[in-house]
Amino acid sequence: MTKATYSVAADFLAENLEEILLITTGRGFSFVVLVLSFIFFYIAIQLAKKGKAPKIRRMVAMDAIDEAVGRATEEGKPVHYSPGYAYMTLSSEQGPQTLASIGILSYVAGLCARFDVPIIYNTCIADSLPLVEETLRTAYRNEGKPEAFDPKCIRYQPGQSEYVSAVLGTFQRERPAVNMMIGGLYYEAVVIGEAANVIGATQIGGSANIHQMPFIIATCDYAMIGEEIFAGSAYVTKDPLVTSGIASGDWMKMLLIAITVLGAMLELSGVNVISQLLKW
Amino acid sequence: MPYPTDPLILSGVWASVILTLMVYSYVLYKETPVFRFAEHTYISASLAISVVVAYQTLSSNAFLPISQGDMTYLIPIVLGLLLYTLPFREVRWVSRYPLAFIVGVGTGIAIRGSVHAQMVNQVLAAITLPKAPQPIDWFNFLFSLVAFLTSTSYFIFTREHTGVLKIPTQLGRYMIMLALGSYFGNTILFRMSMLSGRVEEILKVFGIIPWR
Amino acid sequence: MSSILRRREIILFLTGIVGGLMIFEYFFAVKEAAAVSSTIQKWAIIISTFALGLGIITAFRVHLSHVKKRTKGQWFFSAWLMGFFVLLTVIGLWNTKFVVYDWTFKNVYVALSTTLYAITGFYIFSAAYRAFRVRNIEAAILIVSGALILLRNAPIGEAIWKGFPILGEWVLMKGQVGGMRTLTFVAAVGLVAFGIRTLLGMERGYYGGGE
Amino acid sequence: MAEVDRRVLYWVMFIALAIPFINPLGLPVPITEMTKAVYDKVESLGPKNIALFSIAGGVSAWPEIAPSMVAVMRHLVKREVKIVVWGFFTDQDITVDMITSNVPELSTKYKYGEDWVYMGYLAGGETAVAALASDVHSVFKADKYGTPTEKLPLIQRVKSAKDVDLVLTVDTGSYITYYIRHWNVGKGTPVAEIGIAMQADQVVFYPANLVGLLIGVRGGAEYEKMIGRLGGGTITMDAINISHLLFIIVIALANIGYVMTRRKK
Repeated sequence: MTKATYSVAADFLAENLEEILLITTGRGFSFVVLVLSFIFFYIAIQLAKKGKAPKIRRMVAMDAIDEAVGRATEEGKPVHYSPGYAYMTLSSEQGPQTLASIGILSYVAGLCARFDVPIIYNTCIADSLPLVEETLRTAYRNEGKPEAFDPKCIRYQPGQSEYVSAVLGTFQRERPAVNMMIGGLYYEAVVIGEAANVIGATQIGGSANIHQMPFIIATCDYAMIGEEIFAGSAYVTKDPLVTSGIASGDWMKMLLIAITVLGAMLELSGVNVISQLLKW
Repeated sequence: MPYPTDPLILSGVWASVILTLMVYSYVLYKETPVFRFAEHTYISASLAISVVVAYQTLSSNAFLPISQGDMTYLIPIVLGLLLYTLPFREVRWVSRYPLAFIVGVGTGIAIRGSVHAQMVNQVLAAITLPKAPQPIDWFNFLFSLVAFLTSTSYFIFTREHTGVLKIPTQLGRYMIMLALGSYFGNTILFRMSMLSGRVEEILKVFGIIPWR
Repeated sequence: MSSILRRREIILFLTGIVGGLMIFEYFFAVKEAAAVSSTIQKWAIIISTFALGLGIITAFRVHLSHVKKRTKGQWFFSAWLMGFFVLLTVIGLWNTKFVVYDWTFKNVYVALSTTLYAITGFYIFSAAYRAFRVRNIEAAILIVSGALILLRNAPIGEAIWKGFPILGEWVLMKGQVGGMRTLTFVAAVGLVAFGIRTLLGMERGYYGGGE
Repeated sequence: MAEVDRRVLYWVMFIALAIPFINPLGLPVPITEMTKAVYDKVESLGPKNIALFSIAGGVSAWPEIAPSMVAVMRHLVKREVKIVVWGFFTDQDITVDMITSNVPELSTKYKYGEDWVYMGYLAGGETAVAALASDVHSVFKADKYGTPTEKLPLIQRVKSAKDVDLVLTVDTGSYITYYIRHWNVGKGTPVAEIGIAMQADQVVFYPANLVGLLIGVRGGAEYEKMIGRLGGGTITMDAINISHLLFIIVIALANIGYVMTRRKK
């Protein structure tokens, strides 16, 4: 093949890639990354099945939950839990954070059931209510106290600011010893966080919403930043299948770090292969 | 503009300012029946408005297509009604079908958007060289690049942050703090203009500053 | 039949299929997939709208019990909440232009939404007071970066010293970019891993582990 | 010193914010590059050009974004640029009313349908923005008031993103990224943003794809100064000055207190 035909063929491929592969222009490499995420996850699970499950470094915020619930037990005060605004539905891109939050809730509710600490759950996400109720009910049943579950501990508010005002009221009226806010938090993070500081509650907060991270760190005693909330339920249940998800995420980070380093070096030497690939 | 005289508008602006002060009494004083009244009135009104908006959403998004003969919209309506099996123990499991559906939609949307915008595009932006660079631009480019790499290393979960990772993760923490401080500062601007908006409204209604 | 439909695998499979379709549509230029995905999203909005009823049941469960038990300091407010809700809903469904509904919408609902949105202004102040203390190097960086942005955003910064806005502009435009990029990036990595577990039916946390 | 009753802080802030409204300080507002870039871009447009004014922010964010919206709209009208308005927030009609009452030229100098047009509300987020980029007419069949698009000469000219000379997206969320992805990267349309302050941190990710950005009420105040017509943004800037100064003072005091209590220990 001469150089000319090669370049004609390459041009043809480049121009018609969308028709040939049907991949939307500009999203090709993203698709590769997604497929790789699946493959990494599969490999990590296979390793876990062979007993080579990766260890996760300690997550201080998750370790703090037991202690916090213990404190509520001693003081005889309730635990307050809420998942944030999260666009008020599971069907938005905030949905996974709400699910992750409910995963952590199931652990917290189990502790509350065991030590007979009342739990208050405030939310404005209507379509998560069935999952929340089921999670709480199951947690109480697993502790052998199904009759102790009171569905009235779930409080629904019809919107974000409504939820903020209700939480403010709840704090002063019922004085929880612990405040946990984990999920798709928005402006409520700083309001709820400071209002909980006023009543001296121990606070554990977490969100993958970058814009709220400074406030979670500022107001909470223990903060889960970014992806830590997705790792939370895996961390407490010590489920090897799920910890492998965290390992595969780590591999993805390392891969993309490597691409960044390589790409930057190539760009600096005038070769733009990587940036072209990323734009594919 | 002059101070409003229309009784409907006048009662409205006074009601909104009084309710505002009732809410701020929580912050400036403490939780009292005054705050409780504002809180419950607000939630009550909002619940009602949510029902009305929900009804309007359903009319235009579901009932209208059905009346035009598009029967596929019966499917989400049936799925939506299945949620109401929740209070009944024997059939409660049925409510998982609509949930499984919306969880699928939310998860799908979240994944697809974030791979592209938050992962691949960020790597691309990190390695994009400055255009028409001055020496200071090269410094900025390298600074951002190093900040990105080191702070990402802080988020490696399966390695303890010792040995080779010790210095990068420490540097990474500093870079994250730089970013969070900047975000904090900008949020303050936003919140202060919101709060000053309310203060201005209060002053206006009380006639302390002219209506405009 | 019901024993099959009750199986968790079937339900989880539905999540996987729906999620998979949303992903497929995004990456592949197939017109039919785009149409199906747009329909599915509309359906999801409709289903979520129905969930509001569950919210109202949940709220009434709490407030009815307060009224029944005559909870001190609360039952009266619960009764007011439910009564006003019924009144306003009936009016709103009948005619949203009716003066009572329209007046409440503007002067109670919109006004209080803005009020609560703005309440952050107070709390962010005390949060800054608490958080911005030089406990260690990290905190020092946070404070310096935040303060430079404050002095950039408010013209008073330039009035104090000409250098503040220049430094603030650098933090905003250059300094913070790398760290912010990382936060964006790692949140997505965690989300994708979690999403994959959800779609493959391996993330059971949110099902409470129950049947 | 280290632990003050929070309510003292809240009262100080509440009163401090009121002072500049009663007794304005009028500190000058220096112009930043991002704002000037937006101004220069609008200044370069004329009666032949079409600007899109996209509203993706609610009434509750008015104190932050309304000054910029009004100032930019006044500038567009002064340059006689044709304006297409649409939005993604359910309460945006109130916002459009606010703009038209502050920019009376829209009803006097401008002819509705030919010089400016309001297409109404659209649901669907990013999907909708992407659809509009390639085909406006398949998304909008009529304007807000039910007039079919065939009878609106201006919207007849706007078939896709390619027919728009500048996108101004008013934004309290992520719409700026949608416009960058689908209008700028996809079709090459210049995009500028009227945003809340926090967006600055994320928008600077895309320096090459953005004309400029009005950062919150500060951006609005700068723009008011540039068009030579002071308004709400400039008034609020005094409150911003006072409150930001308070923040600096309080942080300094807190740290002095902190260092002193540590010494005692």
